[in-house]
Amino acid sequence: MQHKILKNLFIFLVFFFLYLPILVLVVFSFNTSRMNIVFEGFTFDWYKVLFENRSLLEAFKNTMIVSLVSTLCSTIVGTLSAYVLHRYNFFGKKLIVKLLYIPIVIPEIVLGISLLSIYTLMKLDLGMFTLILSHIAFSIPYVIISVKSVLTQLNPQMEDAAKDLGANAFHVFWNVILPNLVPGIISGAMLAFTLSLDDVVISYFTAGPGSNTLPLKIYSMIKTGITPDVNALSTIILVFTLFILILVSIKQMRKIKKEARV
Amino acid sequence: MNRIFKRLASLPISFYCLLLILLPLVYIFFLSFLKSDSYGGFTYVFTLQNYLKLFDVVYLKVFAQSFFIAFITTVICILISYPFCLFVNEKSKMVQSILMTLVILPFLTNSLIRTYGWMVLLRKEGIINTILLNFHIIKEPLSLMYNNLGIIIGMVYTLLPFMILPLYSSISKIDPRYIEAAKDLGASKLTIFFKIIVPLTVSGLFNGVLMVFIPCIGYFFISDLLGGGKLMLLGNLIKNQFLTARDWPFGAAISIALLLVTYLLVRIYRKSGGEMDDLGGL
Amino acid sequence: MESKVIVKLENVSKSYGTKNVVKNFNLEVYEGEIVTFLGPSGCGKTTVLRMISGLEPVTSGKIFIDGKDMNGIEAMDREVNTIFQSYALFPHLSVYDNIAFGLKMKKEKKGNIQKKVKEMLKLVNLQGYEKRLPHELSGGEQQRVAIARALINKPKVLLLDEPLSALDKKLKKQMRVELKELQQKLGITFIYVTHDQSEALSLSDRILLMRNGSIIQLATPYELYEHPKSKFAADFIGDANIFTGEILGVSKGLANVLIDDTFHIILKDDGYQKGESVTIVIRPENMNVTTVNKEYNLLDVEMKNYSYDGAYYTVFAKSSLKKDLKLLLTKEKFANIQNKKIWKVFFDFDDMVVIRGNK
Amino acid sequence: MKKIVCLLLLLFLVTGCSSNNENVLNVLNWSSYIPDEVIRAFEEETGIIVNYSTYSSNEELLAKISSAKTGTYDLIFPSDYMVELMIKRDLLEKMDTSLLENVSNLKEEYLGLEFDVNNEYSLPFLATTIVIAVNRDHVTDPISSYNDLLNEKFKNNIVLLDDQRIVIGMANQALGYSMNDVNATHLDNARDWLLTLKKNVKAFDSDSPKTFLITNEVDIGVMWNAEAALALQSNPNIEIIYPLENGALSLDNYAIVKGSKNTENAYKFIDYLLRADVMKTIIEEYPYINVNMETEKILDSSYLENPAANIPEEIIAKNEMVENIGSDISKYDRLWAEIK
Repeated sequence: MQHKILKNLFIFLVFFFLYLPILVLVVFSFNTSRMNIVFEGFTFDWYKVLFENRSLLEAFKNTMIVSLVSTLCSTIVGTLSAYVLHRYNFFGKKLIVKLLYIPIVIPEIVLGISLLSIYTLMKLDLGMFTLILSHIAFSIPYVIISVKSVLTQLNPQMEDAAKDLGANAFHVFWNVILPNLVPGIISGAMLAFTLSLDDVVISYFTAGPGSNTLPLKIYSMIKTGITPDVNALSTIILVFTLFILILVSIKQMRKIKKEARV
Repeated sequence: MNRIFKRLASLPISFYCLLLILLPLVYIFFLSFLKSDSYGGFTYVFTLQNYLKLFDVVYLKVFAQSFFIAFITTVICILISYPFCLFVNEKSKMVQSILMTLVILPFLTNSLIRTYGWMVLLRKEGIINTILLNFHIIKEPLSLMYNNLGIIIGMVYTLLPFMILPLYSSISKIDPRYIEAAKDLGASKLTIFFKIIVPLTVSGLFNGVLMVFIPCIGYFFISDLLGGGKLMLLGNLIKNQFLTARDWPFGAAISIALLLVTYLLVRIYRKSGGEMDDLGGL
Repeated sequence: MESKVIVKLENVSKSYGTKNVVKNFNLEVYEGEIVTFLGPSGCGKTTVLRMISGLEPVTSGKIFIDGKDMNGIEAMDREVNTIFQSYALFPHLSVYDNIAFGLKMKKEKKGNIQKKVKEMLKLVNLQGYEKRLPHELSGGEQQRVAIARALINKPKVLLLDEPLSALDKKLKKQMRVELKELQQKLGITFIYVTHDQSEALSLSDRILLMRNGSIIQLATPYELYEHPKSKFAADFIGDANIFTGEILGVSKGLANVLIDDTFHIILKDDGYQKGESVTIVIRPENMNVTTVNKEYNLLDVEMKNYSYDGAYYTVFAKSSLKKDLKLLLTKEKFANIQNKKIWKVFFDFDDMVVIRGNK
Repeated sequence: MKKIVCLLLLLFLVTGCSSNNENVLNVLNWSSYIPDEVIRAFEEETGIIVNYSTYSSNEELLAKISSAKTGTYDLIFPSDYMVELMIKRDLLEKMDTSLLENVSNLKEEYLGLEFDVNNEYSLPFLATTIVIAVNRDHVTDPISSYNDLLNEKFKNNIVLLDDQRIVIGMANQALGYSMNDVNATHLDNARDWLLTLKKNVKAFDSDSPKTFLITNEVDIGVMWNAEAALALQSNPNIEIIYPLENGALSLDNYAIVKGSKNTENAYKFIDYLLRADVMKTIIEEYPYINVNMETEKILDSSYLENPAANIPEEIIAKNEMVENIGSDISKYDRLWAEIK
């Protein structure tokens, strides 16, 4: 019995550790005091300040563009590639399969500087384009792995059946394989999106003028002093993420229930 | 038609691997053998000077500091994650999945913002010190950040889920009958842990080690924000070479050294029976 | 009446690397018949089927369907359709869309498709199931959707790859009947792959017995059962007592075979040479229990154990021979021997199938 | 659903591209240097969209300029020695002062300095000097020079700039050398001096050292005067000390990057910043040393009475400036890595 209490206490402490800084930020985003030490009074002022900060909103817009575009591109390329790598043999496939793990395991900073060097070599303007390209670069492998895990579970005879019924290679992929990959594609895209949304290190090296992203902006805000509007911003981001997560899990619950009924 | 589809469909991935993975790394490798000129560029002269420079005591110290921080962070993550995962694994399936979602949740918010939350907590007049002072637990405020402690707290916090998730996934796969059998045969709890649980979760463990140790070396922003810029880590050193000192060849050489370390860890992970596909999955 | 040859295989071989999976295969399948490829798993029967359907290219040799050389023609353009072992229904498509898939690929008009799907659903008795998804169907229903999905394309030949293996025993027997009825109704040629000999015997017009990528025997079920041409065929199809021995001598139209150095069997002479090896096959139901004293082919046996399946007793008996004997006895015959310790079995000339050689 | 996503993306792309239109100005400036409202007012006045990015050291600026494609940035604000270096490396466009109506507002003494004798490539924007700020609530010991900071009592109680030239220069001056000294033995001494000082250093920070003072994280800071002035504004008990040593003066300058595609807009922006009232807004938000005569006349008392903002002229006169030391910079690099 005592054991159980101790175990639960340990679990609780770990969660306390995980949630403490977030809790602090949320609470103090409503604090009238600038110094964050004692809670002096309730206010929405920091939210107002936040929405008047044009460069922050600009950074938010940039982040959304970069994340959405890079997620879209990496999801398309990743899904197609996962299928191609699963289904076909072609020149260089073995090498490609090995290379794909590199962006996942190498330190982000090395990926960042190597991309920066290559952009300089190719005389590319640092900006939204290079930023999106870099985000695509680190997202694709995650999408591929996620889609691959669903692909390997598909009935391999399904593809034969489609061919047998007169489908060509494109139709096999589009009409038969793709619809069955949807769960893998969604989770891959979600992973790519969150990674892109939160990326600091790679963006730090590959962003240029006019392509400041939210994490970079927050980084410079934190570095230049105490700004309670950062608290307000983090609260908004937190609520937003929670909202999406709850939506997703409700949808999943419904699906599970529906399947259970059948 | 079918051949055309195959060709077309394999193009994007080939281009991607070639242009965004292989080329940058080959170029960095190439750069690392070039001679840097003062302030700025590099000349196309072959030299090993950049690698020799790595063995300068000053830079060896930076390696040592980085690995020390990464090592301590990894050990702490392991010490937290094992009991946590084991205890969570004892709960019902429903509770388990809720708890694991709760582990992931904070990491869907911005990592810098969370780091900032720690700054608010750990400052000299921050929340923790204020509370401890008010309850007269301490007389002088504790130095919780702008030192190694701050860096390690930040690193552990940011990287903990990368240890918990793979470890949990391999612990939850252990057949409980093994543990029952061991108990039946009179094994003590410690024996069960070291002789059964650890060997069965070794690939999950190394997965976690890989995903904690390596990023730890490169996360310059945590040592910048929580370390007060006093401790130079490899990430900061590389960043300086590329963004301030502008000695790209030397920065490239450090990166190659870092890649070697990464490769070594990946080999160990593969030896432990780990699958590449299990890496980096949140 | 000589039927038209619908599928013809000429020296077809298939190898993966250095491994030859199908060796020099020659076969003619006639229009409207059911030919079954029977053999143990890994014998290459599915590979032959996949080569006919075009899902697997041939390594050498030629395949003709309805007289046309299929070389270079892909699966999608061949007028054959397959029913897969796992049915391979598309899980994301409804019953209707599954069945309509082939027609949609051929870009048929919507109205046409609707009409044809309706006909098919009626044919396989699945009216009203249009909107269901495959995972909402039972195994038998899924099977029928798979059949409808293949038949709607009016294939010249329907290829069936172990179509019943996923069903339970009772459903299997029912579907066997349904399949046969369907085939008779439509008159489509079936090429059927199975490793289940009873399925093959009950369904087929002809059975092609395969082993290690080669044809062992191609014959009607009756021929194959009653006159197996090899020890393997005898053993694989139905139960059999098999004895291998050597001809000791031939005289007066009779041949003397020694089995296991102890027991002599007398056969009708068929031009045997002295010293030749022969294999003798006797089906369990042809083993005669006798009380009459004969001069030859009588073996003393002792019951070891038995089982009863409702109609017959299966008896295992010990004798001087190395292998136990297996007998299938009616209740009356079993009653005769039940209490005897030693009794006799008689090997009649007509009940023995003799295979020259010992292979 | 698919269509909605596509539409959204399209919308984003369109809005994203719209900022790529002709009338832009790409400014690369120090962080916390020009208030947001000043830029907004300029945008409203001219219709030019300012893409504003920041850097936190001259070296970072140089790295950004040399690694980015030409034409990426238009207007930058390098310090003195960096101007000289950039001229040498042919990174700057010549400046046509005739296009600037308000150039006459600049104070004489900040023109024609050694790094760009004829102001061919640069014009002064703001100046700044290093001061020591001490929180007298907690520290009573007398402090007048850098050497006083070595006092063991100040353990973990000092914030320094995260700038190798300034910090090593400090050590050089404390030891009686020039802040630009590259003599190997002198630098060894500077290293030892710094290693001693490091015990008292809580953090190196260039971006916002004032925060450390304001939050009582430390009681002593060596920082740019504007940072100290802001700290003083929030805590009147902070004492501003001009170090006994010569100290360091840094002059930040307008400069147009070679290959700039928007030079006309750059001139418009410079001219705008040269206006007396605009500079007043800037300098009151970030109280650096004013280099504009006309602004001087209208400054409020809050600036004039702040000892960290309104620096006495004799102090500025004796200040040393950071000089370009060529390849000897590698010695500084190594020394910097050594003390960190």
